[in-house]
Amino acid sequence: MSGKMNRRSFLKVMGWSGAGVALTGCDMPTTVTLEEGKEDVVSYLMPEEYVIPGVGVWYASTCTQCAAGCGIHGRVREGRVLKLEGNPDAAMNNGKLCMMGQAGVQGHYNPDRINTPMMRTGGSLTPISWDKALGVLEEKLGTVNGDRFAWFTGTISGHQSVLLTNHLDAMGSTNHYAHEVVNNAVSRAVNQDMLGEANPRLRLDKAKMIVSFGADFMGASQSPVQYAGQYAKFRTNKERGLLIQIESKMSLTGGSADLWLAIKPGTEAVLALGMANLLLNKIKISDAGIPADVRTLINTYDVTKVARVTGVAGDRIQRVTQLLSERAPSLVLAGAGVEGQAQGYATTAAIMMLNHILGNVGKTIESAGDFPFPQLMAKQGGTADLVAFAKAAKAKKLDAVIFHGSNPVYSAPKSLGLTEAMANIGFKVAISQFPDETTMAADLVLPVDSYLEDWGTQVPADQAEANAIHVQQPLMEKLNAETKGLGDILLTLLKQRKKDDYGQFEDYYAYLRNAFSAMPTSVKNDAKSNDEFWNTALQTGVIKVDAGTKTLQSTVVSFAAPVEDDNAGLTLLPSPRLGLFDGRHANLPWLQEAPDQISKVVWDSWVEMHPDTAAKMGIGNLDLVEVSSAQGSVKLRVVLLKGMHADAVAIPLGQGHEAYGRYAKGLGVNPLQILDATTDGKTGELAMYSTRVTVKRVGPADSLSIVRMGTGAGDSQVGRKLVVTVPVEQVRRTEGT
Amino acid sequence: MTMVTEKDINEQIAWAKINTDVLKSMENPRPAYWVTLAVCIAMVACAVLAEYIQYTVGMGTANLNNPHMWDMYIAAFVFWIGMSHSGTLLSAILHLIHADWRKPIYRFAEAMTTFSLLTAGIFPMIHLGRVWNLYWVLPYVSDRGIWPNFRSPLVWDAFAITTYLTASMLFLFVGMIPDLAICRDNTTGWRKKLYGILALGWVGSDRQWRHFRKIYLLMACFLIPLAVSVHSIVSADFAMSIMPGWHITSFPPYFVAGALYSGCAAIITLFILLRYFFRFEDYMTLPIMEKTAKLTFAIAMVWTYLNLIEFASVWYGHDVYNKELLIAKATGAYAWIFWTMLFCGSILPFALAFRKLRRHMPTMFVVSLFLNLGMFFERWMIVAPTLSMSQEPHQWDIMYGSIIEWAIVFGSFGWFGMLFLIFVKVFPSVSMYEVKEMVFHRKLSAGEEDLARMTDHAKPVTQTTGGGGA
Amino acid sequence: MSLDNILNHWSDYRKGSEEGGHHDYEHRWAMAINLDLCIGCNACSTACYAENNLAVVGKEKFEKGQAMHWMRIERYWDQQELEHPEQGASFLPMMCQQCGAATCEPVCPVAATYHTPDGLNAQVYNRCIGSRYCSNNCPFRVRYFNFYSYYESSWPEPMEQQLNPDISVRDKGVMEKCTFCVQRIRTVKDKAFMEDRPVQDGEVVPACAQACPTSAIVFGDTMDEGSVVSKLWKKHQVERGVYQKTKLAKKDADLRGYRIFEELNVDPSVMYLERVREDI
Amino acid sequence: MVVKNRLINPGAGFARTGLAGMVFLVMLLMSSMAMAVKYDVVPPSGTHTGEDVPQPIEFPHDIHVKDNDINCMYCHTYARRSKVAGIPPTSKCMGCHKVIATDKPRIQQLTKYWEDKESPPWKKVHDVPDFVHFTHEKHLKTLAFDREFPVEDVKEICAFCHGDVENMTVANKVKPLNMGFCVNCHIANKDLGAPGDCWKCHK
Repeated sequence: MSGKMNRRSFLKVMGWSGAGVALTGCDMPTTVTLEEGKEDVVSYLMPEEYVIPGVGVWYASTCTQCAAGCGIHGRVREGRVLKLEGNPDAAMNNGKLCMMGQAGVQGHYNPDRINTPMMRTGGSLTPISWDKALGVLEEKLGTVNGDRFAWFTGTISGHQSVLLTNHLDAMGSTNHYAHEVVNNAVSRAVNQDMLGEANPRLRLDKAKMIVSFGADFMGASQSPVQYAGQYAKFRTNKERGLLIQIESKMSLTGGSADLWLAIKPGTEAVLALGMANLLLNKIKISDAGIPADVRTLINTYDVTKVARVTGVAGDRIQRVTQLLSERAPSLVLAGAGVEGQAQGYATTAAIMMLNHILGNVGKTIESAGDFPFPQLMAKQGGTADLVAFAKAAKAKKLDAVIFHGSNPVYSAPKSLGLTEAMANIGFKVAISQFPDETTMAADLVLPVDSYLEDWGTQVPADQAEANAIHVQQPLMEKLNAETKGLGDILLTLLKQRKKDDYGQFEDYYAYLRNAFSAMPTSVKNDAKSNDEFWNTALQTGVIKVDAGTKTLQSTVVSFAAPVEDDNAGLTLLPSPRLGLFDGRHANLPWLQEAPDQISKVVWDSWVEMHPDTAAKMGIGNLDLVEVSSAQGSVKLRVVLLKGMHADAVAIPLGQGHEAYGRYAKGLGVNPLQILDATTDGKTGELAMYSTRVTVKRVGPADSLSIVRMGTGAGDSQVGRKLVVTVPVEQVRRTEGT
Repeated sequence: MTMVTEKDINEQIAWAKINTDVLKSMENPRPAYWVTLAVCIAMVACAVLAEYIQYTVGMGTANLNNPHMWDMYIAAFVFWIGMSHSGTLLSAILHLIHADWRKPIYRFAEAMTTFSLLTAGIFPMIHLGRVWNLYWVLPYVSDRGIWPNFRSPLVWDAFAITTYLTASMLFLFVGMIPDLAICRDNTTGWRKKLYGILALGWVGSDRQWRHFRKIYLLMACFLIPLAVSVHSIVSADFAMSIMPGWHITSFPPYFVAGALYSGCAAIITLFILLRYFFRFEDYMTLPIMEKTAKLTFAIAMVWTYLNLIEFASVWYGHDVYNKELLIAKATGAYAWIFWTMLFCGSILPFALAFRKLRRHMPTMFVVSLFLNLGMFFERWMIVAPTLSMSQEPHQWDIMYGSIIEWAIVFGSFGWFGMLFLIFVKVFPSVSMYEVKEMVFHRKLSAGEEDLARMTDHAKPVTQTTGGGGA
Repeated sequence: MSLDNILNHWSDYRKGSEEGGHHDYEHRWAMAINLDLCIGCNACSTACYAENNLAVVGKEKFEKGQAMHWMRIERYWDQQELEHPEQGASFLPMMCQQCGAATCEPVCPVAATYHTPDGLNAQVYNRCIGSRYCSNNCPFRVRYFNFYSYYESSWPEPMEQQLNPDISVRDKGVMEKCTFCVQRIRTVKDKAFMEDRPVQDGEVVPACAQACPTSAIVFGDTMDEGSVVSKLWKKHQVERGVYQKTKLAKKDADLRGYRIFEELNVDPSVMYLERVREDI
Repeated sequence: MVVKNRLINPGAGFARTGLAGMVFLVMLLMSSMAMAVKYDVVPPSGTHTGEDVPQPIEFPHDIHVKDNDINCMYCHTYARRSKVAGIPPTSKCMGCHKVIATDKPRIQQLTKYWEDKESPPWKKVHDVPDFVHFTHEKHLKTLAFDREFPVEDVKEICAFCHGDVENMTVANKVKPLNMGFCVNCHIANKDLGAPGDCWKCHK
């Protein structure tokens, strides 16, 4: 184990504080005068050869800021991780990293991290020792009945997921609730039914045209960096790709569209059927593989009707459909706004059917192959599990629950009654880094390492062409000795149940070493020894895995006809944003200070409306309004944006925290709270985009109350040549096609 | 137009009375003086508090921000520099062209020059991010071998202002020497000592007078180009940039005209105040006021003309940003300031064209205040709107100062007032020897050559108190 | 900027000013930003915060316009007459353009900002006295002033451990701006110096270019003819130097490369490529 | 022609002061010629009286350098590879002192630190403000390696800024290490490529 000693010994020292940043650069004259002997220099005990004070060393690891699981490189100097970058060896993000990934260091160094185990005594959480915490855990979990025990997590994959499953087995339970607010659960269900694979590989880079029904693939999506990279290729292909975005609220991706079409929320299925109608009946594409009932349904949607229902002009529909038929291969995508409808499954199926008709399956939608380690694959979250969990808790079916990596108390709509139902759970454990809402409601809080301090593996659900297991390694010594890694906690829990099986592993590191050694030689490539394989895996951060090739077979499933809904109310779109995401990053100041990409608001919540809609209601820009649904209301400021359908209002997710540290607490509102508890009949997912709301003006505009970047000139270039837009024909002429 | 020529001063006034009156002013002014002084000191106290907050917390407390890196501090700086020009105008320019009506009022105008420069000089410090390094703008020999950037107009400013301040202080002092000797001769105790030192042994011998005249004339000649250059250099702070609304060729004359204008307006204000405080009705007479007002009116018209030139050259020029800014100034968020400035600067001075109004002190007082308000707005309109609407529209913004900024700018008026009021109390604010000279010359030209009576001041005035019932 | 220096090199200065600079350059670092690929996602901006010790100012100070984002993404709505912005938003990453004939340089009273032999617009924090004239004279308005001391508020313990030791933390009263990640340039140059070789193209990657998910930002040395950035500039017929009639008249006016505010003659080092849209 | 160091006046260097007087000039020429054999570097000038800095272990530089002739870079091994010279890792000390002089109290002190897996809290002696980014490796390369200066004499180069450490026990700051000290040396050694660009050191 000498390798381990050495590997860790460099982390033991905090390094060369003299070269650190203690003083500010420029300051009052007094601090510039230096005195000898006032600063400490801490020498290394026994450094690795590559550790040189004053020189940064890059280590590979894996990002866990969202479920995408991009590979990262962390720059470490004097024992501190300073900067994260994408890992060029990770094919999915190809050396790039999004803003959330960049801000990972702020989660790690966050001043609001929980640094000690806590237990609820007399109504409040009080610090206790780890020994005591683990004792309580063993005692409580020892008495709980297996089927009344549950894990509640976000998306989880890799060896932690294996340990978690094993723990559930050991407890005799099957209750693993995986919850993600930003998810593609409905699409996964549709893909499973239509293609036989929940996560087929999307190839935006191979498409000549993309029609996206509200799919914010470069924004808050399943793998934003991967798709942004593909988008770059899509745009720079010999024939520049054409992006058409059809949605009710302009997303980050919509901002880059060649044509952005506003659609009445909830009518995307009608448009998809209308386009199918045009493709089959006018352009005469073969209708092979389409069930008869769907074919009949399609025939009822002619352009005039579709245009009336959706609010998208008929000629636009015809033109877009025409282009789709001309530019093969294309790609049609469905996003959260589509999936989150009351008829989410049917709508998504109708849209994905277009890929079938256009023959995109196998060209721009490929099989991801068979991942050889199914036990490591991601257990992807959705909102169905949240609904199920709330139901179980209400029915008092749960006695002990361990929470990790998800914040259901914050993200469950009030209508689910989860906050009250939490009281029915006798013993709630939160394995948590921050004092978020769920953690504050727990009975036992176990402080967990940040992902920059912890070991682990991640298997991204949306894999790039080369499948890989991403390895996560500590980039520095723990900031606080009192935190433990998730794997270590899981292992301890397992040891409590199955001492015989897991007693051999001193810690999670040992477990991982063992698991890596046990991997088949096929993934070890040319590694001569297990140590070499391990070292290579740590150095590159990825273990390439051959998943083989498979051909996708596309079948169109029958789906329900869209409900004709003439309700003229406003639909609330709780839109996630790249940055705060579903609210988990609200405690990272860089992301709070980074303006929303479209509205440019910082540090706040706001409601987006189309100016025409607002004008009808006598609402002006930045007025204070009350947005009410059947479930409650929130008060916030209006930002008028033309990138909205007139029948939609959007409140971005992420704010409205009642806990979660100094940067998140008390800012803005949480739109999730006022959502209806409607679910999609087929998948059970929450229909998050189907809540009807009313908007009432309650106060005048006040410039101080909402902060936006650079709106002085009314978002106009005022005749300057700042961003110049040129038609694609001109570029074809000068730069070739 | 036929008009009865009114005398600038009663030439029958006795030399001895001149001494008595002026020396009396240094003893017991009206209570209004003390009230004004107290108000001024209070304003300074507020400003000091505000500056303390700004210094410890940071420049951000003045609501300065990315587009508006400069705001009212620089406007006030330009304003006070401008104010300083009138003293030079009255004492040096009018001296050279032998306009002897200047004689009773040039002393306080010169004092105004010095103190407004002292006020102006504070602003670069107040507005500097790291004021403790201010001396870096001066070229001094250092181990580090680094020098200021001689291409920067701010460095020119540093040179110009320090030179002008030194020169105008010297001019003020030199011009006061004969009067200081009178003070020395008529006071006792520590004041006698003070004046004695300052009078530099003046006894009024021929030789002394001869040298005095020469040096005074030379300094006047030296000061005039200096004054013109100072404000031209201040205008270079703006004109040397490439910002719309700043990069304007006509800025130097425009600034100089504006400077003389605001200076004259301020002279009217202080004229009226001193006349009231010190009961100087015999010296600061209505005809002199009229002449000052006429001068002010003329300069106002020059300023108006230069304004029009600027507008026209922008309007017919090729700089789209400049033109856009001009339109925005007239119609945008700052329109009310723009039009107030034009009203105060160009329309209101027509009040000075009426004899009746010129002779009505309360009216003149109010008008002069508004003229100065207009000139302050003018400076602000030069500084801020350009920054609000420069080339880059993303950073456009509207600027209104913070309470800290306001307190400091108001405080600068208090600071100036305080220094000025203390000066006029401690030193003779009317030049005794020049007034005597004026009376003598007037008489001479009137043909009354009763020199014997004129020079009858054998008995020095030892008793400087009493009189006036105060 | 010593007096002797000025006297000895006066003719160089004069001649140099006409050419937009006064140096015999070792490098001329430059960027090319493809606006067609910029999706406005803020990755570059956040990477800049992480790399350059930028202070987080908080809501109130952001509202006052005192934010410190060296790299900001400007978002414009063109087509304002339409009911919906049918061609999406116009994103513009804006940072210091490292002008060859920078207007900020001549106005600094203490020469805290000057041109380096790398073709960069240096800002020497410890020389800066905070007159803020440079920012006033910057047409791009990309200079940010430390209106407050952010050390305590922006990096509460243990966040200060994240600070990059290669670059000074600025205290109140000092101007700062994008440096093209000079610490990275220096590290690479030092490495090349230690290995007795020239700097290779692609070795220096500023944080923003590194992070950009769509690789919209290309960075390199325009004096290195073989560099990607040189080739891009050449391809789009954007030339160094200030306005001259022949330069403004590109051979092919339809080429996408342009520099912002070219008419101001400041010779920016950032070339943008126009955004492309297909009319449907 | 590449003119480096534009910002620093090339004429204000060490050599020009020699013009002050013939005698001085001759002396200077002689001394610089004497140096030219070995150096062709103009060492920086200036002195400073440093405070005594008490260290956790009173490390005797003199014994190591003078008596045992150990090269500076043997212990301060990072100097040629990094911007900081570095305090030697404790393992390096122990490499010798596991066997050498183990009976001395200072060594026993050191051994205790080593056994406790702690590093001695050394105090920094030669410090520059944090906005100054000094680089050891480049100075060593230029002043020593590139000129094929005998590595065994490298302490003479180190002495430019660190003084006569050879004769000190605990190191003392004997050079001012202020900007003038740096700048004047850079001016004097312009021909060696000493840069005059502010951004080399301040950023």
